[in-house]
Amino acid sequence: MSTKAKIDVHHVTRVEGHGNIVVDVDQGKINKIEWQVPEAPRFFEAMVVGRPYDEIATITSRICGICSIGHTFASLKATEAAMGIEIDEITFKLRELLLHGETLQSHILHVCYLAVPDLVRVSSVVPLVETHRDVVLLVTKLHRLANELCNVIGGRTTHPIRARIGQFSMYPTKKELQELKNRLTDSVADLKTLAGFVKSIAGAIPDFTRETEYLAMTNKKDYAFYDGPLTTTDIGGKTIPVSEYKSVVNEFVVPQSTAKYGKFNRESFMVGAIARYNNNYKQLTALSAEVGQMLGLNGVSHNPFHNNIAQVVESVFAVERSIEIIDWLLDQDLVYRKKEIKVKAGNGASAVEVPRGILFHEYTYDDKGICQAANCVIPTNLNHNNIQKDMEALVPQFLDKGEKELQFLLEMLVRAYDPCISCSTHYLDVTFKK
Amino acid sequence: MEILKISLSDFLAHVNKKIQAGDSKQVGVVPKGSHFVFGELDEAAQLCLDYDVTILPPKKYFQPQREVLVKYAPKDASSYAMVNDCENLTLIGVHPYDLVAIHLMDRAFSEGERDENYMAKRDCSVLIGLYPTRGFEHRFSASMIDPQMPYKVADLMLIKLDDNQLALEVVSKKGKAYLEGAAVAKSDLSEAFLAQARNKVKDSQAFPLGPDKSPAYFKEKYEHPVWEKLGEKCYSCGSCVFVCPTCYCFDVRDEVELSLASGERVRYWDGCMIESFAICAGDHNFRKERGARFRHRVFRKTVTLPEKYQVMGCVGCGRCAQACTADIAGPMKVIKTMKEMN
Amino acid sequence: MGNCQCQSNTKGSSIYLPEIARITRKKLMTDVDCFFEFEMEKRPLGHKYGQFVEISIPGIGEAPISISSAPSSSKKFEMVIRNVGELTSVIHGLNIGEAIGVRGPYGTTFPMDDLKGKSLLYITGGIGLVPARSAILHSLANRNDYKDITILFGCKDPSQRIFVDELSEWEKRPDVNFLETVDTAANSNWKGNVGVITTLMPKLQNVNPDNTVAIVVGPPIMYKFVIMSLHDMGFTDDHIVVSLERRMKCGVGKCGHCQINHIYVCQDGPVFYFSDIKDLKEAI
Amino acid sequence: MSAKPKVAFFDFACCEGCQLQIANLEEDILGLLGLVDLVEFREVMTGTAPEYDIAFIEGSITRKADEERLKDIRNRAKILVAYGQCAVTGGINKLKNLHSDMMEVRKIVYKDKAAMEHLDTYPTRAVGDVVKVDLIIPGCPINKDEFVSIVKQLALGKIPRIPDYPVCVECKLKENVCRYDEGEICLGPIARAGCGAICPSNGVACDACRGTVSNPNKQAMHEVLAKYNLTVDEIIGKINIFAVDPEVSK
Ligand SMILES: Cc1cc2nc3c(=O)[nH]c(=O)nc-3n(C[C@H](O)[C@H](O)[C@H](O)COP(=O)(O)OP(=O)(O)OC[C@H]3O[C@@H](n4cnc5c(N)ncnc54)[C@H](O)[C@@H]3O)c2cc1C
Ligand code: SF4
Ligand code: SF4
Ligand code: SF4
Repeated sequence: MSTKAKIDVHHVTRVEGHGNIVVDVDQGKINKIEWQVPEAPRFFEAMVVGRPYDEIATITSRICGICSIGHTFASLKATEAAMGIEIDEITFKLRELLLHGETLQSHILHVCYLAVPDLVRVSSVVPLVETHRDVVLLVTKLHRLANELCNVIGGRTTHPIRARIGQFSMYPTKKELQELKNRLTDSVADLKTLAGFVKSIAGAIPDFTRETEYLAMTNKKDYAFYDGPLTTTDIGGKTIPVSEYKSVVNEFVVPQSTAKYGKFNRESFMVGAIARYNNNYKQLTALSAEVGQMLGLNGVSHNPFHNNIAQVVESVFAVERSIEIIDWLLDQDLVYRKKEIKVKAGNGASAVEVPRGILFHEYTYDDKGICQAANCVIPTNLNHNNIQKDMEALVPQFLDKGEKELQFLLEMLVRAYDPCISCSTHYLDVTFKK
Repeated sequence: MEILKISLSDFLAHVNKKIQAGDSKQVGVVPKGSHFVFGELDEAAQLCLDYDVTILPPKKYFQPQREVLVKYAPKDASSYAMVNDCENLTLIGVHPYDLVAIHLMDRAFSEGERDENYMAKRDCSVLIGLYPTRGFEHRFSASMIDPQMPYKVADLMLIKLDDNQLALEVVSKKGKAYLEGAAVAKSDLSEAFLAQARNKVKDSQAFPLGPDKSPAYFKEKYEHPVWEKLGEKCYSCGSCVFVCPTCYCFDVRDEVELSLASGERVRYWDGCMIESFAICAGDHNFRKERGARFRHRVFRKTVTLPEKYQVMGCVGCGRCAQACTADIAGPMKVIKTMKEMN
Repeated sequence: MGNCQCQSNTKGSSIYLPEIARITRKKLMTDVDCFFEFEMEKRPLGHKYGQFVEISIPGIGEAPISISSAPSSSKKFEMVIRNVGELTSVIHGLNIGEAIGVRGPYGTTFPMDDLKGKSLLYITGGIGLVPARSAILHSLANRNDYKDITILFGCKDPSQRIFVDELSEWEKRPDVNFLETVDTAANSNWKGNVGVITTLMPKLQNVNPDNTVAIVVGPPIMYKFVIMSLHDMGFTDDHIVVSLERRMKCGVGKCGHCQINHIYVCQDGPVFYFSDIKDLKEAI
Repeated sequence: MSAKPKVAFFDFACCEGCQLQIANLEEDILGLLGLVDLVEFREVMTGTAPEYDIAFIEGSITRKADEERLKDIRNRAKILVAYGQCAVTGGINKLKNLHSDMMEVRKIVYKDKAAMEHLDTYPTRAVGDVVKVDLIIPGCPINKDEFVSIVKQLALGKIPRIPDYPVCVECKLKENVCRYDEGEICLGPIARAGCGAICPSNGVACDACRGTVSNPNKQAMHEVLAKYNLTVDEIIGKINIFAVDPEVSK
């Protein structure tokens, strides 16, 4: 039995942004287990101070390219909350639709390009082009569809153009929507094939559980992504308004680490697909729930590696909901009229569920609409504490597998969280201990 | 020339028949936001016969923005093969100034070395003209075009009589053929009545010089400070040349497929207002100054083309004046500024 | 687009379709200039002195290049290509037997027929010698058609000299007055003249400007100074012939790139009597 | 370049939206993999290489340690391409530099913890401010078609050129209604094209996310913006979201 492990993974691969893993176990004694984030901080909250309200979303969208749609909506919603701006139903539905596009795009990318190679035990998606060409082509087809959804609704796949304060700058045509709907409808079969493929390799998912608190948005109508108050698996169906987000996320700095951590009712919590699933799985559509069951998800799961499975489930959900929304939009009069925005002083906070979990923006404006203060809380940040705690639980449990396997499992764990470390508004730097 | 009448609804019904027949693409004026463009019609109801001006002129159908001239296998010169894509096309609602511009383009592309890529597209087009029913603040075409010249290229001319009635001038055989099966009736309208109907809208401004006087007048102004004065404000953004119905300069670029197995030599729109347009080897730019480029463009309209074709190179559509964000491009603005400076 | 019953009767042809020529000889003349002999695949090129062709490589692009050989009925023709960019660098890398595309010949010619009985003064700078050579070779081959022949050639430094064998041949010929200079001769064993090309002009004796025509070809900056000197020597503008260079995309008077006022260099030029273009501010 | 060029991707401070554009090429990635030999790309693969024919750099430089890493990449790369506006001009990250004092910036985000040593940051620098750059691909994010076209040209041995004319060119080709006609202020007349005028084509004014053309008519732009009653500060603010030529913002 192995009692020794010295792991130092400098810049974990196949994650967005930079993260390091340091483990030092000697004679079965754990000297150090550390998840570090050396990403360069970018100081977005400082960048937006002093800038006019209509530039803020353009800037904060650049916090993260992968979640740029979610950041844009969080930003627009916070500004709208600060100025008391209401959006109409078409805008609401278009935003939901666009967010589903991002969820699908990001989940497909993450599950297939970044996580599946772990389950197949290869270094990247590139060798899969040879060995699993059909699957790769299927994945690129789904990914392309998701991107085209974002393109048709948002005007661009990344950093959406049409999403503006209080409105969209342009509507899709009904022809485009119809075309999109047809392709989404066709893609359901592809998603099923993909789920079948994931099932065939799901045996490689590590058997590891650690109970923790799961934080997500929720609402009565739907499996929540765009709107709703907060809830967690520890507060028994109660909800907390978004305006009180600070009392939930409780960002704090810990001496042994570098990123701001979050905790609520326990020493850590988790956000993301599995957190949404654990809180809201009863609201899934029939097909997405069925895919979950097929892949071994039956209600609350405490296995962080199941996050990838929840992503597959949410991909199916995103497609089904998108079709419904498009049906609704096709019945509307989609003639575009520009709306005037009335600038007001105020403070507003917002939340949106982005692929990696719940995201918060908060701004304060003066009466000219100049931003006075900003706060952005990024889901990957919220998860760091939980990654650390998972690692602390995982290392002793799998130590006997040997250093190499342990390192592989730890990297795989990080990737299962789909951390988007470039969303680095709040990262502290690491001093490398070696 | 045969003159017919048709009700607007019968005309649209006829266009619908053409759309359904599918043997010729039906293109007409359609709204785009607060403006208008030429676009393919899915149904005749989209057609707008009451517009001020389109953002781009109809030249985009005969000299497309991107047009493949030659295809090949990269680096294998024996693989060169010509490409000449054209399709049957009907353009509905072309104003007289745009027809004159097409006439000018026809001459430029057919005289000297005949450009079949352009001419084939023209040969398979049917042009249905339309006398304007709406004024446009920047238009001054009445002073720029000979009223007979549109008939050199039009196949049919539409005159809107009222909200429901159109008069139809049958100019060519192609025009006659287009009307086959349409619910037309012989016209009982007097020429005086028609003349009035044709000229319902008047321009609010007039260019003072015709093709006979303009070249000499402007050549004398070659050194005039107006070029530098207006040029100073120019962004070199090329909007004025791209929207101009008589600008046809182009660039040619080689493009290859991602596999590098096949490629195309492609013609793109280009324009003399763009800074790099006259750059030569050694990075020598023969029209480096904004003012020089500005003058070159105006001279093309007022000197070069009139000398070559005895037709003004500007048809007075006013598009450039509208497109120019610096508010300098319109030929009327040049004349006015020159006068103010004297 | 299969449904076009286009009326166009000449649709089967295209002025943009290149013909094929193959490299039959190739020799590097300087670090950037390479001499090429090409052979047309199907027909003689049939060019005249001073004309150019659009040469091309599929996937890279097209560029106008002067024909350097004298007119002939053979399928062969010569060029010198300077490696300045995309196309020219790729052509430099081609081997004997490889093919390029050719369109042309295009453009106006040196008026060698009209100049019969006159004296000729060639003033050439750098690869300006290349197009001028087609006329020089013609006038030397038909030496009796012309009176005095003077050739001036200047380039940046001795390493930039092209057609060196021919230069020394001309130098030796008793019936040709050949003068040569380099702008700078540092780090070389150059024994000849040093200075820009206009420094050669005062050395010309017995040039009768009334019966001599100057043929001037060189880089853009050369023209201004050479023409000033020619004026000083008493040349009138209708006794000066120049060849201009512009960016060209089509070579057939459509694309607009080479246009100077009403003149298209590709069709109205590249060869002009200076009297025809002296009022065009952007010409020189 | 006869054999397949060895290509690597690196990122510094950025949102990684540009490399996402590469992921978004979908099937075309397979085509690109036929043209080049991908040897290093941390986000998609495990693996490194000692040297590269082409190194694509995304993101801007904000710390000494990153500067060293970049210099090391430069030493090992034949051609270094700065892609994405963060790399080309510093992009959005340069907004930070508008604050005169970096400690100020740190305080806004980290409050009382701002002085902690590992929060060190220096004014954002573009890749070209630190090492020699052979080619830029501007844009926030990059235009993936332009990216593919540039890789193709490099593979063919061509010298890729990016457009040096204003966005209005492409905007007119798209036949858009000009934002000025809608009473909005658009930076299209000085912004560098290559995006296909994507913002005006979606009903939004251009923010000059690809920087400006090399010879923008600043004076004319200022006159036009002043006509819209913008103060000099507002004009500067408007023009420099994406860290364009600071001269233009004067
Ligand atoms: C009538 C005529 C005769 C000629 N005869 C000869 C001859 O005999 N021999 C000869 O060697 N050359 C000759 N030339 C010149 C030759 O055509 C040019 O050098 C041609 O540009 C070479 O093409 P290329 O693709 O290699 O260069 P390119 O890649 O086109 O580059 C050429 C130059 O243009 C610049 N450039 C290109 N595109 C742009 C752009 N978009 N923006 C800014 N700058 C740009 C480059 O920096 C470079 O300086 C002649 C030209 C003419 C008009
Ligand atoms: S539209 Fe106006 S600013 Fe643009 S190039 Fe023409 S004259 Fe210059
Ligand atoms: S110059 Fe202006 S007004 Fe004249 S035809 Fe061209 S775009 Fe129309
Ligand atoms: S919208 Fe902007 S980019 Fe387009 S033409 Fe107008 S100013 Fe230029």
